[in-house]
Amino acid sequence: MTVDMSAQIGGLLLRGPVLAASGTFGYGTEVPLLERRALGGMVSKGIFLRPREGTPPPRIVETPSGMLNAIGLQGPGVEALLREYTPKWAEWDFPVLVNINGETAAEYGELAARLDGVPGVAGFEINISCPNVEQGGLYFGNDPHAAAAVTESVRKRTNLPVWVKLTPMVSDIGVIARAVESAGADALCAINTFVGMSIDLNAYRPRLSFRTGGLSGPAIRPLALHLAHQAARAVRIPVIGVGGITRAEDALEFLVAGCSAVQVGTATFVNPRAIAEVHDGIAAHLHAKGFSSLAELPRYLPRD
Amino acid sequence: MTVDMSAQIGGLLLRGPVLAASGTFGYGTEVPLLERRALGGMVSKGIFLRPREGTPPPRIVETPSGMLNAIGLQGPGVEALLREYTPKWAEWDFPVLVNINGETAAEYGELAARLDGVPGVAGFEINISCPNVEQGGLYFGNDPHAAAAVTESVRKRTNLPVWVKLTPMVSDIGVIARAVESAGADALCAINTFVGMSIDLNAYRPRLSFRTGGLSGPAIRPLALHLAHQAARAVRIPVIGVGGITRAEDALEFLVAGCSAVQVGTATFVNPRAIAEVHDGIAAHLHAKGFSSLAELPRYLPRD
Amino acid sequence: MFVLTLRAPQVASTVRAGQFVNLGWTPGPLLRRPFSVYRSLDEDVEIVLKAVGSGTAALLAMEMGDRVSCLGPLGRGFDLARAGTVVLVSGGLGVAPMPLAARDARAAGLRVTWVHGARTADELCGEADGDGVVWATDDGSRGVRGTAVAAAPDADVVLACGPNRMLAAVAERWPDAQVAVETYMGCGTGVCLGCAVPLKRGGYDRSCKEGPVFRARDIDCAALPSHLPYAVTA
Amino acid sequence: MFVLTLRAPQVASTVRAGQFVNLGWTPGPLLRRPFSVYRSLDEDVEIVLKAVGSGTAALLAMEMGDRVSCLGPLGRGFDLARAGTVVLVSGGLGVAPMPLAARDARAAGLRVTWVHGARTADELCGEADGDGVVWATDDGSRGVRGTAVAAAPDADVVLACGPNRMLAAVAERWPDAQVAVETYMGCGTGVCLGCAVPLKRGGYDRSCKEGPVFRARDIDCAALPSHLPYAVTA
Ligand SMILES: Cc1cc2nc3c(=O)[nH]c(=O)nc-3n(C[C@H](O)[C@H](O)[C@H](O)COP(=O)(O)OP(=O)(O)OC[C@H]3O[C@@H](n4cnc5c(N)ncnc54)[C@H](O)[C@@H]3O)c2cc1C
Ligand SMILES: Cc1cc2nc3c(=O)[nH]c(=O)nc-3n(C[C@H](O)[C@H](O)[C@H](O)COP(=O)(O)OP(=O)(O)OC[C@H]3O[C@@H](n4cnc5c(N)ncnc54)[C@H](O)[C@@H]3O)c2cc1C
Ligand SMILES: Cc1cc2nc3c(=O)[nH]c(=O)nc-3n(C[C@H](O)[C@H](O)[C@H](O)COP(=O)(O)O)c2cc1C
Ligand SMILES: Cc1cc2nc3c(=O)[nH]c(=O)nc-3n(C[C@H](O)[C@H](O)[C@H](O)COP(=O)(O)O)c2cc1C
Ligand code: FES
Ligand code: FES
Repeated sequence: MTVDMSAQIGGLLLRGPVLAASGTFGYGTEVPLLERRALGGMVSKGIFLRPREGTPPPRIVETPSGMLNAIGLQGPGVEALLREYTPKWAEWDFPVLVNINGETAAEYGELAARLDGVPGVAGFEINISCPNVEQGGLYFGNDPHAAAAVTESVRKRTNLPVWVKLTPMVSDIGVIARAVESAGADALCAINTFVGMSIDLNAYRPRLSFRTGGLSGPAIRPLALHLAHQAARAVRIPVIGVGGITRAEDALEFLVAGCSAVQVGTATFVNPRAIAEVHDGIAAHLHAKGFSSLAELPRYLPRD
Repeated sequence: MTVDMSAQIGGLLLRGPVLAASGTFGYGTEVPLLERRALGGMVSKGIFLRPREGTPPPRIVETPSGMLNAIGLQGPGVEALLREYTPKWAEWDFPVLVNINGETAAEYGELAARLDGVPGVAGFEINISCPNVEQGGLYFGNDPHAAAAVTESVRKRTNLPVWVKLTPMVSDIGVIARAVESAGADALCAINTFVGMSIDLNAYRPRLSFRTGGLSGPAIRPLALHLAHQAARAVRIPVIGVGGITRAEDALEFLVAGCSAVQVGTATFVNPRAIAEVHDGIAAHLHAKGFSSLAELPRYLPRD
Repeated sequence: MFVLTLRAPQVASTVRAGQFVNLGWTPGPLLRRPFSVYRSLDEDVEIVLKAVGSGTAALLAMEMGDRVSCLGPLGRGFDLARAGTVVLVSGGLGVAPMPLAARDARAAGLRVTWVHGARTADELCGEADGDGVVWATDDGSRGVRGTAVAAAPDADVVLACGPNRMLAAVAERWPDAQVAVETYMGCGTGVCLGCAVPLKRGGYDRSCKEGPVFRARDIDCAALPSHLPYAVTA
Repeated sequence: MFVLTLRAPQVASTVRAGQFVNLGWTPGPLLRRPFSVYRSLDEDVEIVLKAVGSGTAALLAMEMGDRVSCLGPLGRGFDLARAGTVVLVSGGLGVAPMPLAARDARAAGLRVTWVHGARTADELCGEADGDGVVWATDDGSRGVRGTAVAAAPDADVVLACGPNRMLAAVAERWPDAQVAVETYMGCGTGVCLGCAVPLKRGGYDRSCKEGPVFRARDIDCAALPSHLPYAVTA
């Protein structure tokens, strides 16, 4: 069974349309990589210029078909990233994008400049949407001007592919999508986690020390699918779908809805083979339907 | 075990804090009312001035821990409501609020005027947030001015309690909450369904004929809880929490998060006794913790 | 096609042909799953099903003694207040409501003829305790080659259940026929309006309340969702 | 306190004391549940658990032959590269990692003393295959009245597992003790950073990677979530 699974996305040619989502795959070095043939690419854990401690525990709570997380973008900072991880990435046979974060538009730009041209860094995913950081995160993602400003400041400092990861917490995702597209984004990722809460009935306070957390997992899939579809309808650049993808059928829904690739996150916590199963299941579906390439999959993308 | 479960909400004294959510309890006449003692009140299916056909099937899809619905506010219109249902409501021992809808602010007002003073109508829940109607719905709920305009036009035409049901599809629910509070709302309901989608991989098109639907059920609970909490922090009027409540513990999370009452929707589809179980479970928790009334339950409501 | 037996005395004693039960269990899917009552024997009711998705797969994986919550009997069944002859036309799983229909019809003094249709012989249901039985298969592997509708005799009362295309053919030939329709259901009790059945005169009825049995001529078969698993696999 | 046996040859043959397995099953909760390996016997590993919530309740409801997905062995176990004496101090469920610790300690030539602590006698674990055993209960219903820590003798190596308050007491008396810590876990494999253990020197380590075994003096017991079910019920 030979189906062409390659996907051309925002300046990168991926061998497959299934990537590992930021923050759910660490730096790719924590777990022995099973079946990497199925891994189209990986987005590293969100990083800032400087090291960040992250939030106190508890950092996660389970919810129906989902989980809340408030990690607070814990990370070693860019210098440690360059020391410890990028040299390893340079030897891998799939692209690694760095999920970059900042508290000002300029900081995003600096971070991109510092990483630009470094072997092992294949591109950037701008996180304007992490709901766990009081400054930055939410703010950039909700305001088209702020979102565009961040995108420009990164665009100016690198020729590598620039993907922008959108937040779902907006009333019209199309507005933000168009704003970052015209600011020079090569692709969009939709979406990041939804802000949620859970209350401890013993302590009568939030379970998460940060009070709120980002909801991920199958629970959000129908919402993520809608937002990815809306984003895809709003722009001409490729959209990478992310949110609750667990099985190949889930990924296929995003692809049919107009996405060019997908990311798998929370599902990998439960099933270390999730990415391979999703990849192989997509290929099997295409084959069963008589398509010889991913590109032939029918898309439902009314532009009205 | 005698715990005072009564709740004073936006001009109504409820014998208990658990209400039936709009659209999930019909007009209260479809099902024989088991254990009505536990029913604090009921909100009727959303109604317009004129009859509405609703959307073609399929209207519902199941999702992980949730369901999408696109009913399209099918309803007989206000005249049929007055003929067939309000006379029955007048004989019941719990308040019935009418969930009112319109395509212009004026229409909402007219509808309220037509129902004002009618025996059996205890108050209004303004639906500015139903995601299934192309005009109206979403638009009002996303814009503080539009939301306030609708609230005013209803407020002007009735002295009955006016509750406003908020949409989750906004970037800052506090802004809308404050806008409708100052426009004269007696209470807020948070929240209505989230817009979602599901794709049929045989037809390569959305499963719902309306394309998108509103997500309800346990999947959205952490999101609804956060939004209800944000709304409660933003206003002084009571907030009624709704979204994914299935068990007493779920309802207690909303109450602790600052809500004065809750509504149960989708859960009643699965478990006809859901409302009674939630009511009794809340009473049992209060009793176990040594509280003699709902009012004594500790609230977590930082105003910063 | 498998038969599942549920111990449900109240349902068994009150159910009428064409009515359904709504089944839920934990851990299981969020929503209940409706099933026509296939047979009822004093304390028990039977349903017949095929694995088409998550719910039916889980039900078929259950073991003797497992518990499911069973709401019912729900919906409006067949109207058999007529004298003379009745023909029961079913396609595949559409046979589900027919054994009860045969029972009630005989009780009402009607002469019963079964017409079983399916794609192939092995998809045919064995039920045959009537005054006459007709078999029809698309491939002719048993009985008449062709559709159940084509193979069926005329009668005073026609009851039908099966895929949408079959219901359309029934409406064509017998506008007065009573057809049992399947839809997705949210509540099964009339409150959610999720089970809309499109009507010829415009608007919708609720499959769980006004239905699941309708007059063939009243419903707009063309507008019935074609991709419901039951409609497809039946 | 119940013991569950899993047929898991690879884990059984490689697991070291203090390591854990991460269990998942369907239908079940979204996230896996981590459990210390209690014992390992050629092909099998055992875990010990109590029903505190959805996951443990489901595990205890399982029947012989049911399948669960078992990831492991995970985490860094106890360091037993020392000669002399070892004391195993456990509170309630905290006994979980100790049988393997006793095994490995004896293999390393250490003299093993058990110190079992619990609220009452019936919450005590029976394990006693050591060179010495001490019992301690809060109510004095068995052995010494008081905490396991107070009842324990000194030793060259101290291993401890139990509620947060006990870990604090351990750190107080034996800064060099090795303590096994529980947290909520997302992945169990080091990628999600959900299992943060607060450190005295500031910042966090991962319970699933650098842990679950830490030097008592390194972790900030006061900042450990106090309301984790395991910490409370242990
Ligand atoms: C009144 C009535 C009586 C019935 N009687 C019987 C009976 O006697 N025997 C019987 O076997 N069945 C019967 N059904 C159908 C039954 O209730 C189940 O719906 C059916 O068996 C499928 O359930 P499932 O959970 O196995 O599949 P599901 O998991 O619910 O879905 C099956 C497939 O359909 C897809 N799907 C789900 N929702 C949609 C949608 N909105 N649009 C498109 N695709 C969708 C799913 O993804 C899946 O691929 C009856 C239905 C009704 C309404
Ligand atoms: C390394 C390690 C080893 C372990 N070894 C054992 C062992 O040997 N034996 C054993 O029994 N357990 C062990 N545990 C704990 C075990 O993994 C389970 O977490 C515990 O048993 C509870 O799981 P549950 O699904 O039953 O409860 P859950 O349903 O997960 O929750 C239990 C209670 O905690 C509440 N809760 C959930 N999340 C939070 C939160 N973030 N904040 C506050 N409250 C919350 C829930 O609402 C519920 O009331 C270990 C944990 C770790 C990390
Ligand atoms: C524990 C955890 C950590 C995450 N960290 C990041 C991050 O650092 N940057 C980012 O852009 N998204 C982050 N995300 C969001 C995921 O990349 C993804 O967008 C989201 O989880 C939805 O996908 P899923 O449902 O498949 O997990 C994180 C998610 C989880 C669960
Ligand atoms: C089938 C269905 C119909 C609904 N109809 C309405 C409606 O007419 N008006 C309204 O304001 N909300 C409507 N809702 C939203 C519910 O009232 C409630 O806000 C939402 O379902 C979340 O609560 P739940 O998760 O408990 O169901 C409907 C929900 C469902 C599932
Ligand atoms: S299924 Fe809810 S009204 Fe019919
Ligand atoms: S549980 Fe994910 S890093 Fe430890």
